Amino acid sequence: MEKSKENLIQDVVRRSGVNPRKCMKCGKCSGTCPAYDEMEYHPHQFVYMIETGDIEPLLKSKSIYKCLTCFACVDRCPRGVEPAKLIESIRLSVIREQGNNHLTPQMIPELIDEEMPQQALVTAFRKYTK
Amino acid sequence: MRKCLLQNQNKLFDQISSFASLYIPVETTGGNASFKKYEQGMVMSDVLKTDRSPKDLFFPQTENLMEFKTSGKNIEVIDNRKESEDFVVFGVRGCDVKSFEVLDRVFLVEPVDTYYATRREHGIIVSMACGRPAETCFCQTFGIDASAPEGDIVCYKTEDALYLDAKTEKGKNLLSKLADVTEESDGKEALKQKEQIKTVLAKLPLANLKADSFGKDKTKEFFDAPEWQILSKSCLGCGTCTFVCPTCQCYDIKDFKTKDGVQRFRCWDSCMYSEFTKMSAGQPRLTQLERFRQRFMHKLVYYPTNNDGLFSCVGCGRCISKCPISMNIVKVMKALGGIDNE
Amino acid sequence: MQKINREVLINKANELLSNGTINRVFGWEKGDFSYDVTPTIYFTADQMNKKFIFDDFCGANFSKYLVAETKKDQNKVGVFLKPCDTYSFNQLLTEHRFDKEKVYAIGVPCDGMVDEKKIKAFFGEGISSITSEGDEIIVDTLYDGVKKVKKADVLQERCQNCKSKKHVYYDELIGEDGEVLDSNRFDEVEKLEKMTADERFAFWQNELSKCIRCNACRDVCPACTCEKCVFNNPNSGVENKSPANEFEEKMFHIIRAFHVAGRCTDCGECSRVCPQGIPLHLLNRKFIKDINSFYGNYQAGEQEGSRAPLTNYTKEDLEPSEAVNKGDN
Amino acid sequence: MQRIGVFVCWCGSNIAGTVDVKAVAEALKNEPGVVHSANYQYMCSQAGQELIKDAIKEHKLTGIVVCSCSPRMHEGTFRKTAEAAGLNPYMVEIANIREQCSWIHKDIAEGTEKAIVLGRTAIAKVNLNAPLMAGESPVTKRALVIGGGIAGIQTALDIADAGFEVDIVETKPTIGGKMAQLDKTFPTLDCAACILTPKMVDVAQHEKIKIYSYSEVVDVRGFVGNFEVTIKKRARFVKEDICTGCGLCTEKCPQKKVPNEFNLGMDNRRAIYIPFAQAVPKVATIDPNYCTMLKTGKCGVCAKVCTANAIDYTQKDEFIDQKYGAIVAATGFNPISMEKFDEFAYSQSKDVITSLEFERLMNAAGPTAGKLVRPSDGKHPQKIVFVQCVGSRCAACAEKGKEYCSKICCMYTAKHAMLTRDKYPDTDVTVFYIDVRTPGKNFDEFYRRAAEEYGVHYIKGMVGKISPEGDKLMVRASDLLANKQINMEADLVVLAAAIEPDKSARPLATMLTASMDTNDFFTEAHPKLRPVESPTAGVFLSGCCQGPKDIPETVSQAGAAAAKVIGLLAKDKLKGNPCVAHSDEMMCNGCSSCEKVCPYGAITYEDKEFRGPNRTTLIRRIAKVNEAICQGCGCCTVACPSGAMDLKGFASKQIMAEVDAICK
Amino acid sequence: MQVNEFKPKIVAFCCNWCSYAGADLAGSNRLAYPAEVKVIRVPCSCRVNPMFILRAFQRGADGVIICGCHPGDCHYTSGNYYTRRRMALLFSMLDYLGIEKGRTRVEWVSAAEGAKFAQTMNDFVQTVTALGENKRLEDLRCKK
Repeated sequence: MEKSKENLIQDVVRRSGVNPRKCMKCGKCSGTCPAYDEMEYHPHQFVYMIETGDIEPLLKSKSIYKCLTCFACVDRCPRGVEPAKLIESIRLSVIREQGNNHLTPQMIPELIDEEMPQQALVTAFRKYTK
Repeated sequence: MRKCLLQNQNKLFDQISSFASLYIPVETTGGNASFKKYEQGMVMSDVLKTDRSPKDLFFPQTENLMEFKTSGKNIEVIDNRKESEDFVVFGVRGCDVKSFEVLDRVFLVEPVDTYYATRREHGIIVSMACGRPAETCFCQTFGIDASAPEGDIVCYKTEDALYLDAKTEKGKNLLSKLADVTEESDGKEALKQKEQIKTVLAKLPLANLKADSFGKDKTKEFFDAPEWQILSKSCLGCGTCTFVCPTCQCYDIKDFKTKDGVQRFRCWDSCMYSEFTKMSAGQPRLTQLERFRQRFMHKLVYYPTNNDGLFSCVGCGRCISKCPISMNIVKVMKALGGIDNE
Repeated sequence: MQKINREVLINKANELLSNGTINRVFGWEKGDFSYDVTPTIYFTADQMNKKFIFDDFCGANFSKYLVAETKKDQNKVGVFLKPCDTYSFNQLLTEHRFDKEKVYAIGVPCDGMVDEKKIKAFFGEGISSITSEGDEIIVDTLYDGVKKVKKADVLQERCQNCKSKKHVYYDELIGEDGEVLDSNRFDEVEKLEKMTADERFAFWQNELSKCIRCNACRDVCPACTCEKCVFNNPNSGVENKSPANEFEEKMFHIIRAFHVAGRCTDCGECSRVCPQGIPLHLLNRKFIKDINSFYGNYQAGEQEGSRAPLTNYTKEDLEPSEAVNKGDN
Repeated sequence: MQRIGVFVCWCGSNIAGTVDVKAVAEALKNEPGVVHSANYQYMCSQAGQELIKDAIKEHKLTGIVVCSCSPRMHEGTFRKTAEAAGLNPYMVEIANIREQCSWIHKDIAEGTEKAIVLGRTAIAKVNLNAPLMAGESPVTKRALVIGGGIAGIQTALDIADAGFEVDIVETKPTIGGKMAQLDKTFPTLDCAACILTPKMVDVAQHEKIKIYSYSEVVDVRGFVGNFEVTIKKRARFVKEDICTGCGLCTEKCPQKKVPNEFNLGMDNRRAIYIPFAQAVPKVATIDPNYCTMLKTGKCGVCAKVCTANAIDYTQKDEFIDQKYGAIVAATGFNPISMEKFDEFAYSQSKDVITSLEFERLMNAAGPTAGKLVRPSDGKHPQKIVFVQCVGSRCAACAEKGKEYCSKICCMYTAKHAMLTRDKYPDTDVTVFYIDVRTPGKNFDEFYRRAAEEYGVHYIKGMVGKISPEGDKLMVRASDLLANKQINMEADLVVLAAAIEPDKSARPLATMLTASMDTNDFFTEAHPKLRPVESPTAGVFLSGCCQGPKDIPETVSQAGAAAAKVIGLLAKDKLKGNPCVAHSDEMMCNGCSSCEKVCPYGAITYEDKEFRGPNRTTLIRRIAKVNEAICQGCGCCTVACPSGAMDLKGFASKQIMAEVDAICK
Repeated sequence: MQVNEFKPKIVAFCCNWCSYAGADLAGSNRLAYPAEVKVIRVPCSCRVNPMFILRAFQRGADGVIICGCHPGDCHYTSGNYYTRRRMALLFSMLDYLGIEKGRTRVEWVSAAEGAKFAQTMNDFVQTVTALGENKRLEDLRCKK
């Protein structure tokens, strides 16, 4: 169990290309995040929790779907940590599990409204579905 | 005259090498050959000219002369010359055979160079007529007949056999030891080949090159010739011509510090080098023009002056094919002799 | 397009000589055979008309001659430079070996020089004449009549692996300039690198044992322009005149290659002139290949004034231990 | 042939315990050149040294080998011993048979054998030693200080007080530097001008100090003790010696719209100006970029009003050559540009300012006469946000920020927050920080006072974005401790911009051949033990050009640099290290390889006439080593392809002889 | 008769400021390393000419090691950076010629690293001992 958790973290880190140890805990990522209030765990926490090995709460948290991948945190991080890539990587390790697609075609009709751009749907599928 | 079928050639070599060291020309890389000590199975090359001449076997590029051993503050002198054994050099071309006459006149006159003398005494030369002379050959210019070389034994190679003809006591002696791998022959085939070679020789591009205007006592005529200026212009001052030349005989004596002493050895030197004959006042020939002139004047004038008109060039043509910038004695002779390559 | 032949070059030289731009010009001179072309210097167009040649055997590079020649007087010297010669020329300028103001460089095109040794390897000794026709070389032999061979097959090694047809320096260019080429010049080096150490040792032992220390490689090398070579200098501690043993054979070539490392333009003259046929370019190319892979691509002579890799560094350079282990992966 | 004496030391039992010293002395007797061999308990003792001296005289020794401890320990001792006995000190070689033999080997046979080899090696070297004489060069007793900020001022004053001439070169029209722009100084809160301006006056009045203001160094030649410097004195179109600094011209000049750089462009000055009231030298300067007279030839108001006739529109740049013995770099710093930090809206809103701008806003002599107002509308800000570490500790993008900590921002931000709350208690002040770093005397107390007594809100977390909304600024940040995102309105935002070395430092370093790090800070000769010296002899470092520093640190470093300069200038002659490179001009190709690897710029080239063959003359380019600059590393000797370059004391032949002796 | 155990000859070039001091420190701390190692003091590792290395092999050395300050710590600011380039190229060339790569080494040893110096020398002697006598770059004359 411990072993597999470690492997999972390694996978997440490797896939993202992020080195969480570069973080100096300034919080600029969270200070800049437009989806902050939607999130249970915030960008800096993602980095910190991965660094300390506390990945399970993140896997279970809805926060991984709240990140808009706007990359504001990536752009502004003074240490080049790139939290969004880390969040993306964690999300991928969740939705790549069997039956873990976060968005199914059946869910689409109820989501559609006048305002919703096509592009958003396509992007959402790419992000939330295996 | 003895005959040895080509299929028995290696038997012949094995036989010789059973009682003496044997050196034969062996092909190294495409079209190149050099004399190597025979070992069973080696193939004799037909390449006309070895890269280096057989001079090496009598006057090697480096040769130990003596050693000094030091212990504490004492010095002991050790003469490391060994009693030399007989050796045979097989396949020496006519020009190269002639080169030994040139070297002998330097090394075997007083004071005799005992290192060279010992080797000459023990060395047996089996010469080889030139089946296919090349365009760079000009031995005829110096009166050498490639169809009838000198040597202890003269050899003709035809399509199926070697024909061996002993010319000296040493040669006869050697040939007598090879009776079981050779058979008696009338030598007609050899004679036929000799004639063939003669016709080819007459057709060579340098066949008409004459050395008549050079020779004994011509120093004043050529020393200040204006041609030297332009001829020497491109000379790089390397020693290629010297080191492939069968007649160049200059050497330097040097000391090498060994572990507990000094090894005194000699090594070839070249008059083309800026460091040649460096004396307390430096090298007397200050520019390449002077060094260049020295080499050719020596071959064509100085040596003949001191040696009854004998030129110290044998027309082997090695310098023609080896000079990095393709300057050579033929070009020098033509330029000084007023022959323009239109 | 105008055909660049001997006449065009003579006319150009004549023009420069007569308008006073130069008072002498380095050029090639034909020899007794088809292939024994000699570098020389011409003072008049008349001399050139008689002896000048521009053909497949004009491999000699005049750059090195300029070091001594430009010091002689205040006049300008003309020189014909093939693309690869211009690299040597530039490298010598970089090292302040002569003043470019005293030279007028005429860039001439080159489609590769023929190696007569290769022709002889094909047809043996006894070559009466060699002419070229398109991409074929016609050889008249003494013994086997007229023979033909593809020019590409008898090009000099350095021309088969030509690195550049581009002139990196000239005052005037005759014909059109070419491009820097992608060559396979490191293939042979790579082949050696892939061998085991024992095989490599045997290979070099065999090659270097042929050395007669005639110094042709050094004396023709445009990078070897030292006032006094360490091998001629009794005070250097390595002076010697002949390879007394295997060690000295190796030492000469290692030191020589090291001394030109980062300065060698890979002109290939060393291998061309070696009377013993030692592939000396494989030593120099090893350094060039290493320099490229360790410190980034660098072509000596490409740019006048460039800083040679051995007189330069970065703080992130690889360690010597990494350098020797690089080939192991 | 040398006459060598060998002296084998027992070092009590340190050596004699594992090395048979008598056997060593006996064995070495037979080495070439050795005429005397002895052993003694303590060679370094008075008696041991006497023994050596006596032997030198008695045996007419020309060289000695001491087999003893490391040369790093007693080489100097034995050199002095030899010198006292009339032998050249560089004819001494040490065979290290203690640290590198007796102490690491236990077996006596093994230790003895190795000691003999080491002795033999040293003998082989001494056989090739030649007496060396340290070159001497005179010292020009004048120092140059480049930069007239507090660092330069302090250095200059200290040097001048010791009695040496000092010149200060300052690019601005006045000395004073950044400190002159500051309002108060932490942690004492005394007024910057009050403590700086008296020093500026001291400088102006000091008979040993000459100020070249509005000037720059354009060329440096020479070497330690003997620098030759060209100073370009830019034309200020006012005769410095005549101008009284009355300021009348600066009031009458019709060109009023020139951004005032002293106030960071927050107000305007005239085309003729005196940067500030206490400027030194207090003379006017015409800004040629704005002066109508200089641009169009029509105006001349200043000339008309000047009662002293000091205006000279025809003035030209002047080049002054001066010799110096030592040079101090004190080029200082600048805040980095905020243009690239879009997220903080610096270029979008006038109410986002840098800390240095804030200093000017708070300064009684500043654009607002010390009234803290918003630059946009002149209103008093109710809520002020300070953002720390803007561009500092920024490893992500070298284009944008700096990887290092700028060191001073924590403290000045605390100062600003405190001063604001002190002057305007109704203002709400928030500081966003990553860490608060206060390692200085009374620093942490100061910071705590800001938080505790003055009620400054310190929030751990970085500001992510600032967006102007109406006349307010929306500040979005994270509060890491509360784990929440903050969206707060502010009236004024102050960015603690990172500091970087002045742009003039890089070209200056090139001229001085002084090394720099990747951030363009000057490198010190040793980071711990020689922090105020550049590796280039005779060049010293003062203030922020070496790294971020606060004022007290700058002043102490300035004093330290001055002490080093005084130490140098106090000498009449400099004795060089005789183990320097030397080029054999007969062999030199002039190829410049050596010059390229020389870390000190000690190698130059000259064209020299040589006798060629046959009575010709050849001109060749050859290398010359300046022995006063060369430090003797020997890098050039390997770069030299012809072997023309060699190193005295460590000559190729000597090293090869050592190799031979070891491998025997 | 007893078979003589092979003891390699090792030449160590040490820069005066770091590695030579490191060697001294190893001595002061009595950290043993084989007596086969003999140190030559040079001002800086950049003083070491490839010719010296070949000379050592010629004269009978079985291994040559160059020690200098760590990159960035050179007393002369940049000397060891040049050493690093020169030796990287030289060693690569020696390897290319088939000379055993274990016979040459560059190691950065600071004045504080006495233990590293001893460790390095122990390790190097071990490597060279395993390689045996230097045959590929030997000059038999120097053994007489």
